[in-house]
Amino acid sequence: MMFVAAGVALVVAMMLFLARALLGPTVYDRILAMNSLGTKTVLLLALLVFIHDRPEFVDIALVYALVNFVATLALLKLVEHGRLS
Amino acid sequence: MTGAELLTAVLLGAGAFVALTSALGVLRMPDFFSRIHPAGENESLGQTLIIAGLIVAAGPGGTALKLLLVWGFLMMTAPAATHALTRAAWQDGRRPWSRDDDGPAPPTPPRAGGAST
Amino acid sequence: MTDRWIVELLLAVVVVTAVGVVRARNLLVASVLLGIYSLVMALIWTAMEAYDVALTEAAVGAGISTLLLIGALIRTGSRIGGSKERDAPRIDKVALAVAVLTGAALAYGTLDMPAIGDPTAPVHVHPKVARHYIDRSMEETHVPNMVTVVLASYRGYDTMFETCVVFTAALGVMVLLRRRRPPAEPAPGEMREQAIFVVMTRMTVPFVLAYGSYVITHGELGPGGGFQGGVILAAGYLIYALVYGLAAAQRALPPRLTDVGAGLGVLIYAGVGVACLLLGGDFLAYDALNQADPAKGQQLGMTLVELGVGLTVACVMVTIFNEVAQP
Amino acid sequence: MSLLATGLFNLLNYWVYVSLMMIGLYAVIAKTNLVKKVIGLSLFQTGIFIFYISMGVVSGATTPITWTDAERLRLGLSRVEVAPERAAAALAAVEEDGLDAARAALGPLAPADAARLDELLARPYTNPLPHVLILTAIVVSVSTMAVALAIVMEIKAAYGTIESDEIVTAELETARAARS
Repeated sequence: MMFVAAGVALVVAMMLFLARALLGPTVYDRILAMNSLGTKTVLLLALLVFIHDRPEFVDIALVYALVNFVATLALLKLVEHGRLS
Repeated sequence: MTGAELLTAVLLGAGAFVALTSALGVLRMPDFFSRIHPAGENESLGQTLIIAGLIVAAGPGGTALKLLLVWGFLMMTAPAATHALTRAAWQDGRRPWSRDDDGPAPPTPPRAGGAST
Repeated sequence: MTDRWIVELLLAVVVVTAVGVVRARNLLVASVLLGIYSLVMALIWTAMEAYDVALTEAAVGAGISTLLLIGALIRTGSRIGGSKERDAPRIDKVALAVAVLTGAALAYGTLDMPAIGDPTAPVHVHPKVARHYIDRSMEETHVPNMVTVVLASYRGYDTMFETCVVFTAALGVMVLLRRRRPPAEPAPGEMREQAIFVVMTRMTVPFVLAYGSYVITHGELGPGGGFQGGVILAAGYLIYALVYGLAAAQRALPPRLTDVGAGLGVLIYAGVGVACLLLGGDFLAYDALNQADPAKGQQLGMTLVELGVGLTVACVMVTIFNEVAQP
Repeated sequence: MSLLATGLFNLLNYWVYVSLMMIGLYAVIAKTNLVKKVIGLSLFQTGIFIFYISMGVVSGATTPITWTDAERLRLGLSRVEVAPERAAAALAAVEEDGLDAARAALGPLAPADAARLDELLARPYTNPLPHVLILTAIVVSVSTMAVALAIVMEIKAAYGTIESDEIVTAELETARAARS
């Protein structure tokens, strides 16, 4: 039950971050919101696995924590250097 | 309710509180540089509290180890990304907003130039 | 479903994000929002108990698809502005009418669908499909993850051609974009000279590669398999290439190797099928690989097939990135 | 009104899938920018993914990765009030003789506890088939998106623009020049 409550709180927090991502106004605000949303997603993925009583499959959260960095890195490379190579 | 469950509930509750307040901060702060502060709080303290709560709930074992790895990676990547983002914004010519310079209203950032919206 | 609330909130979030993606004037903004869209999708899959799908979405959506869009923005020169201004605030009435009418027809069609979660819905009770997979896969193969069993064994033929599609996509991108120019070295002051990125790369990339290999080989026990593991392996390469530059990454993993690897994976998959034929079984009927203990044969066949899929997917993703990212 | 209420409860996922598909369709028709059209196609695709996975959902079910009786029982015992020695006997019995023997070894429970335990022990699996189809579809969709974007890049190289209306105009002008 407490997992569900924490999960709903996280979803509400994600909605607020989403509002920031939609409002902008600069692209940096949006990337910041996306990055924070990524962290929230990792936590919510871990929580959901506990809510479903199968905590041994927390691998999904681990994969997300590992891969989430790629998108931020690529966006930074774009806004700073204007290329991917 | 056992002691471990109580500890989990307290940690998760604190983590959810941090998550909500930091989200509010990111939504309400006036400009990009001030928004970084609540976001950073979420990425370090908020995630530590929630993952600590989950580790207590999982008990010792493989799941706790995986959660520790998740924590370690988030602790490494999220602050680094925030740092790099701030650096990129600074080099793009953005400066923190302050009340003395611009009066009470937050400045609307210039529409042209750089990669701005 | 105690977490029904979470699913419904997330579904609302995803629709709002989709509207935001379409309304965004700037293509860079649209791709950031699409990244958010995909991470909410990963949450929805987890909340609906589809862990393998969530793992795939987490690996693909977070990294590769955002990266592809960014590459496309750079190559089409539409970094700033993107869609023209006149495109944004105006609502195309004809398109809206078409969408609303089609949507209304589809929504009318859903009224006859069984309720969400109804265990007596036709999809759940067919004795030769879902029921067979759920009730008999453990005794036929001794593999706990039913998704992997269905993917690699019961519907192995299907998956083989899915792998071929992925391989063909790489061929298409190569034919369209490959140029015989070595990529430029990064200029001074770029990411590889910033200590924070270098340290991050050194610490994460080995772990990402190790974890990708683990996901490929342990798809039988938990969520994972060739598709997910292959994408994670490719993500390791992407982090390296983004920080150290494409030239350094291509020295570490020459494109010639990934070209061969992409084809080799499909060959391994088909080769397992041919091996089954030669040993007297049907194509991709892994029982033939170990006559004494068919379950062992099934496990061997699935492991080999997943290895082939993982190799192809990893090499294809690396190839696509190489072609899209080159200047 | 009751139709709306039951629909919201039973069919919400399907309605979300319809909305996502239509948002994607609108983008494909209305936006002139080709990258935007590709994005619209990918939204359309994810709508279909939601449709498939929603069909696979079973109320109260768990993910289709085998959950042995012993694991279920161990988790269940941590949630109910039961004497430790009877719990140990039940865990021993489930390894030897299966679930029924374990329930017998457990003896009588409080009605609420018994119901909770039985629900956990009887939890079905969600349908694995849609998961398989969509898992491969996600990887295929990113590959096909790469091909689509590669084509857009070549269009940009050939026409100098990625706005579909400008491409049509350029084509018309070429055709007119060829005729005269």
